[in-house]
Amino acid sequence: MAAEKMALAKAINESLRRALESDPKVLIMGEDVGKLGGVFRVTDGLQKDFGEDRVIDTPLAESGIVGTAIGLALRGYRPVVEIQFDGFVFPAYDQIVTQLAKMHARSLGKVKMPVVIRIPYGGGIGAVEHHSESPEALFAHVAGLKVVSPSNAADAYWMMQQAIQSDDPVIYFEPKRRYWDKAEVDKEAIPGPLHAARVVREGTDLTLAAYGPMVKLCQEVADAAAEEGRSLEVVDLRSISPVDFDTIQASVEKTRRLIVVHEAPVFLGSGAEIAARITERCFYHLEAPVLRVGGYHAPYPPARLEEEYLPDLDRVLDAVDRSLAY
Amino acid sequence: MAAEKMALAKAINESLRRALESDPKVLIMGEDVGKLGGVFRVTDGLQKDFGEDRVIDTPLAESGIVGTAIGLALRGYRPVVEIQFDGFVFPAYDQIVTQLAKMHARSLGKVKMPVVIRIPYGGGIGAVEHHSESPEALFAHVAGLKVVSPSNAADAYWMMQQAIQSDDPVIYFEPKRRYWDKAEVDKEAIPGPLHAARVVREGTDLTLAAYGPMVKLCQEVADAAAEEGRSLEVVDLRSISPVDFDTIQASVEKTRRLIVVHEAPVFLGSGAEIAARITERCFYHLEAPVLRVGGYHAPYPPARLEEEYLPDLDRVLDAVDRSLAY
Amino acid sequence: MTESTAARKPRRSAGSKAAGTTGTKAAGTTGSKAGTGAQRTTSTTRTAAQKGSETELVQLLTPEGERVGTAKNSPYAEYASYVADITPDELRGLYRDMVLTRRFDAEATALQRQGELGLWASLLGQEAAQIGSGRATREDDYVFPTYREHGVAWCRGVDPTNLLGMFRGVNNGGWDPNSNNFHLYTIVIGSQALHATGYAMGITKDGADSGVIAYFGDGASSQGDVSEAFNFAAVYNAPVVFFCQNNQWAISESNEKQTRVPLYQRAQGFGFPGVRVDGNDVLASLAVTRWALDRARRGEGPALIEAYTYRMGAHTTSDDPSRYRHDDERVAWEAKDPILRLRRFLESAHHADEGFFAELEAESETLGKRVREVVRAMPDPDRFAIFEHAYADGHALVDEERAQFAAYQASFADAEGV
Amino acid sequence: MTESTAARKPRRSAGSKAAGTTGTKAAGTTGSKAGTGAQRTTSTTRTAAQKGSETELVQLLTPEGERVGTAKNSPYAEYASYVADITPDELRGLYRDMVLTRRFDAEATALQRQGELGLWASLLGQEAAQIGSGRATREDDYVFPTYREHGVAWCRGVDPTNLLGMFRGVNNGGWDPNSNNFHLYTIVIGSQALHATGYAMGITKDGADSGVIAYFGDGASSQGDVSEAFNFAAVYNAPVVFFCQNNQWAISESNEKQTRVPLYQRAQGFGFPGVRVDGNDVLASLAVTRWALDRARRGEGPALIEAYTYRMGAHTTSDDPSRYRHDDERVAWEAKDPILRLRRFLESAHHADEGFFAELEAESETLGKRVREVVRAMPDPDRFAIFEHAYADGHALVDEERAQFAAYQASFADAEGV
Ligand SMILES: Cc1ncc(C[n+]2csc(CCOP(=O)(O)OP(=O)(O)O)c2C)c(N)n1
Ligand SMILES: Cc1ncc(C[n+]2csc(CCOP(=O)(O)OP(=O)(O)O)c2C)c(N)n1
Ligand SMILES: [Mg+2]
Ligand SMILES: [Mg+2]
Repeated sequence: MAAEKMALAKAINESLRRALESDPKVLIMGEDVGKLGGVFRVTDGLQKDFGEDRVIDTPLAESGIVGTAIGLALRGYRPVVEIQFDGFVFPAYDQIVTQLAKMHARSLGKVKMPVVIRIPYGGGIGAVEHHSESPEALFAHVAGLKVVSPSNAADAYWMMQQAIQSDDPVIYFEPKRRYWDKAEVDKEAIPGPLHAARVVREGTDLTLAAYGPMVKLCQEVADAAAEEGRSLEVVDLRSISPVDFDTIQASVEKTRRLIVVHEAPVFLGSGAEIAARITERCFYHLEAPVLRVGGYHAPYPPARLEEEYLPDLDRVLDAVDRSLAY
Repeated sequence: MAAEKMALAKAINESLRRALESDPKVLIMGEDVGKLGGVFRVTDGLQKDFGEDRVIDTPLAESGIVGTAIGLALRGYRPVVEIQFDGFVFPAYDQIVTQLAKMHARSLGKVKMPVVIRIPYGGGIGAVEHHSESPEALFAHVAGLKVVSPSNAADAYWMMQQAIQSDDPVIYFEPKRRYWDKAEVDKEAIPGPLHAARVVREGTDLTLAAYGPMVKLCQEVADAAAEEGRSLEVVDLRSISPVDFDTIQASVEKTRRLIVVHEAPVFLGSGAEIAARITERCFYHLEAPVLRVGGYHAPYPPARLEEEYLPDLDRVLDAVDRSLAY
Repeated sequence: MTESTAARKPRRSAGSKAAGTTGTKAAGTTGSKAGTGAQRTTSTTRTAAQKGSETELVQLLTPEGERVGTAKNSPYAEYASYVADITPDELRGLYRDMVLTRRFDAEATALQRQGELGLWASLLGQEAAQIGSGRATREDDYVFPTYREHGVAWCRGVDPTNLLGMFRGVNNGGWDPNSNNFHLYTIVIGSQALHATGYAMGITKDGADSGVIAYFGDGASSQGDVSEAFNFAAVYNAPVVFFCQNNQWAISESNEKQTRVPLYQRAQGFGFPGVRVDGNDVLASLAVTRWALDRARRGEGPALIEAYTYRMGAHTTSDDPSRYRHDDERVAWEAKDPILRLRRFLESAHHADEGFFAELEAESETLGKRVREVVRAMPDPDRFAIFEHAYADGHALVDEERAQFAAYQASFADAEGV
Repeated sequence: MTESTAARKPRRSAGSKAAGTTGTKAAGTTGSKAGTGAQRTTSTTRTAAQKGSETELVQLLTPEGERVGTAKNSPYAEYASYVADITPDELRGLYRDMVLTRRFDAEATALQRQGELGLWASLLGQEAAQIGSGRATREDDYVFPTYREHGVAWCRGVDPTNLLGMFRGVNNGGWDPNSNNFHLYTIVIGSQALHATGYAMGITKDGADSGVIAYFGDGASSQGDVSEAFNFAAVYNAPVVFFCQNNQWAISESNEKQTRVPLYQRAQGFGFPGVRVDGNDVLASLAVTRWALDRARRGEGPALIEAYTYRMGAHTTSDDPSRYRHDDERVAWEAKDPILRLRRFLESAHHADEGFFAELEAESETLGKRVREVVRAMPDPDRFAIFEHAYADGHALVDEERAQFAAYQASFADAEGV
């Protein structure tokens, strides 16, 4: 077995390294991705080994980064773009939504857009404004994009490989508060499809669905609930667009109850779509409405309040109680 | 009675005129809003009467327009910004999401942001790419913004008055394919709250909820269904953030069935949130899952296909059949 | 021309109107030099922007059809050298390109009137800027157009009828960009400037020696994306030529609403040269673009060309220019017509005879006829095309919705008993 | 300094390295003049960008503490005139401002180390640029900072402890911008340049004669928003001064990654003057900013000031500059320290005695102590603050969620039997 224990950030780093090694068309672009290795060191050492032509420190202009990445993709490159923090993707939003997402359809399939946009996202690290947001729904609503988020190092490694190999643009949300969490990564394992959800814990009483940073929380919730004699199933969605509804549906048909957990605001967050669609699919199975635990409809608060804002063990357990009370 | 029959575009024009007349701090800004009166003539004649200092043709830069509008608001002005078409709001998205929406909270309430952003939106006019989109969910998910869309001339008039008077930023989506639809506008009526939904047709068998351009369609659907002996209630949401869930809930508790109709893609469209929340609120009342009729998860198609893409009478009636079949 | 009060009027009337000629230059090293005064700078640059006087233009063919600028001591000699040995045959070729492009354009406008197209964006008046620059490109160069570059498309060998699909509403521009190295039309103003820059960065990485040309309008120059493209191109020394057709109008807004100084000057602040060329002069447009592409291919980085021209018609067929501009402006520009001046030259230099013109007239007719026929025969797309190319590798939600759509369609077939 | 290979290397080695001195200027009217050649232009501008030589700076006080540039024939005489009659008292005031600002900054850094702040963005080394420009503002002027303008805040009379809230994580910058006409810190790079421009447009509309100053960094200059702000300011002739502190670094990226030419030149392409000033020279910074604000207030429109300075410390307390720059660079800049040079001048001119310096030292200590105490006593915000200011006029969803939140909180109280 080639498995090796490593932190999530390191797993992405190694995955990028592998891509740079195996395909000369792969490029890394972004602010401070070179000598600094990115503010989270995800690109650490890559410029040193692959040169400034392939690991490119760009001007401080996100629209420019994504716009030139589109041009490079048109020329046959496969750029992997880093956005430094979630809150700084918006200057690039126009290029992502009106150009990157639509180019393939606009050209009737003649042009491919193999661009990966890496976005460290989410809260829990005590940062200042714009450094803790979860804007994934704003991308998932947009056709032409694929949106994924790994929850652990092994997925981080493999999903990055798959994202880079995809001929569609992939928005790759990195759970920044889990960057330092370690897990076994088997670099020779043959991974399942990029967009498949995975049942990470089996249970019979209720299903918790989450992705990225909230998967770990949901596992902790399941542990806590088990102590109270409740058997929770945890589904790691892994992909936010598309969502693997079949896997959720199978789980809900068994447990008859579903709670979706994400850091993003509940209102029009991914949980809304999951609730709506699973309710359609499982109308006669559900014993309680699909509940959602997430951020509030307010700007992400200052760091000293983020624990109040973010879903935590108690809030999810509270939702579990409410669901089971139906 | 001061009621007067006028087209929806004209009603907005008159409402803007009234605002310019009554408050010297109100400004109109945008591309071609001056002599041309905007590509839809919504600002027709305003520059002539109020001058170039108050009705401002701006450089072709949406981020610049919204960014300077923010600065003008900080100086005490109340800018009403026109984005020429739905698909061109994205260059301004960063300013809207990271600045306009958050400034009030960031300043702990010290700074108000009375900025209205007018966006002609939606399809059905046979236009080229980027001219027919419905991006409202991308704004409704963002805290700090209010999002509204009138369905008729009277609402268009009054909701614009209220939007301009609001100390919060309001994204005002104008149903462009209804610009030429006429209705009575009573300029002396005292309107209800900006965010209240309205039951525009009473019924007992099923509720249709819609806003903007789809309200008229839903009324036609109700007519057609009535011929088949089905009594549909139609709710005009008017506001997309916040949504008036109380009014929808009251309707659904009566009809026990709900279909949400919008042009925007169904996946993570406003209907997702309405479905999720109404299911929570009315879990024991619903006899069928909340259904949604909207656009597909694909880039808005070329004009010759838009009739296939957009909700129409048949598609909504089909959903009515499906709902009633539960 | 319309003038923006807001832009013109100093908040205090005194002092800021003194004349001067060194305006922007004074700011060249450390701002306007002490003593020469800031006030001068302001009013000067303003004046320059408003005049855009002929003398600033690179011109090689006058409106009267006279070849100029060829003298060794001409300020434009370097550009002129790029067309010094142009042959009569090539000149006739340029003329033919312009005439056929104009004819195609007129046909498209007519087809819109007849309801065959939903919209048309005419290039009338901009033929020289487009044919001159388009003919300067090499086969391995890559072109990023906006939505009005029908003449450039012609030069790249794109079948003109391919351009009509998006205006008819059957696709969003579905030609293969790589067949002719002519990218799709881009409607979101300014976006393509960054794509062009990225593409050019890729050329550099490949060690290739082709160039890229990005088209955009005077209005587009205001977009942040265009400035970012200028900066990326400069920083990476990318082989990209920015070709701004300043046709004086962005829909209803004249130049003064977009910029305080002539647009070609924008380049300088990013560290590469900018040139204003007479965009109604096909020779000058050809020469300056060859110069710019040549230096780009040699690894000397980007350049900005401002082709000073005029949108003779409406912005698009949906537009009504009488609401914002006077007809005499158009009339004045008609005297500088790009086709007429080359014809005058061809005739006076005896480079073309009656037979040539007659033959071209016939060719024009044939082209018009073909365009009409092709457009009228253009089928509506299959309804499933909605889902067809949303993704390259597939997407479960699209599959699900396509299946629902198919079932829904089938329900009609059932109902109709098919 | 780190150099970008991508930016430097021409794709073909030949031809593009010839020397020259007229670079950008050649492009001034219609691109580089024919004959003088494009190759020259390229390599020249490049060289200028890399050198950023001292001679281009407006300097009125040398690192050795000598007052210069006051001679009538000095190229900087006009700027110098703005500080010609500065009094010893005022000079001591500037010195005091810089010393106290630095002390405050050091205290904040220490507080971060002690865990009292989550983060700190130090202004170490940039005191002269900030105090000089800040002291040039009038009470009715308006300041739009980025996140590092602690010295400017000081000049505006903002209580320095107010700046610490966002770095401690108790708010997002909750001072009242209108109390001192000092806007909130803005983290999204470049955004505030547009706000400043809009605000300045409003001043014009009001017929007022105050000015606006917008701060941003060298990195920020690359953002499209900053270019759009330049253009709007020029088109509307808005009374805004763009003050770019070029501290040589944008986190780990040196100037060459951002721009091909010195940043002050950017202004010219938009039609207003740009000046590079020695940002470690408080007198020159004061003079040039006074000049720029003065002309703005007179209705002469925007100006760009590039204050050439150095970020002596890390980007923020989270940063580790040893990963990307050599220590000798910082050492070299230490010789140009802004505080030291004014002290030298004050001493040699006998404008300040030991007593002054001793008193200031004591004042510094008191300030440090007060800052420490205030920060440590800063309470965490009430948890309901999450919902407090999301909207000015209320929002039903916020009300609903606040109520749910309250009920949820109350459930603990119940559980705990409170
Ligand atoms: C981002 C964006 N905003 C607005 C528009 C609407 N629009 C289409 S063309 C146009 C004017 C463009 O003017 P210019 O760049 O001078 O090009 P021209 O049409 O004159 O060739 C505008 C405002 C758009 N297409 N994209
Ligand atoms: C839009 C955006 N992108 C990225 C960042 C992350 N970031 C914070 S500071 C910084 C560098 C800024 O450099 P500069 O403008 O030179 O200012 P300085 O920090 O040197 O004062 C970056 C990239 C940000 N805050 N905003
Ligand atoms: Mg134009
Ligand atoms: Mg910097």
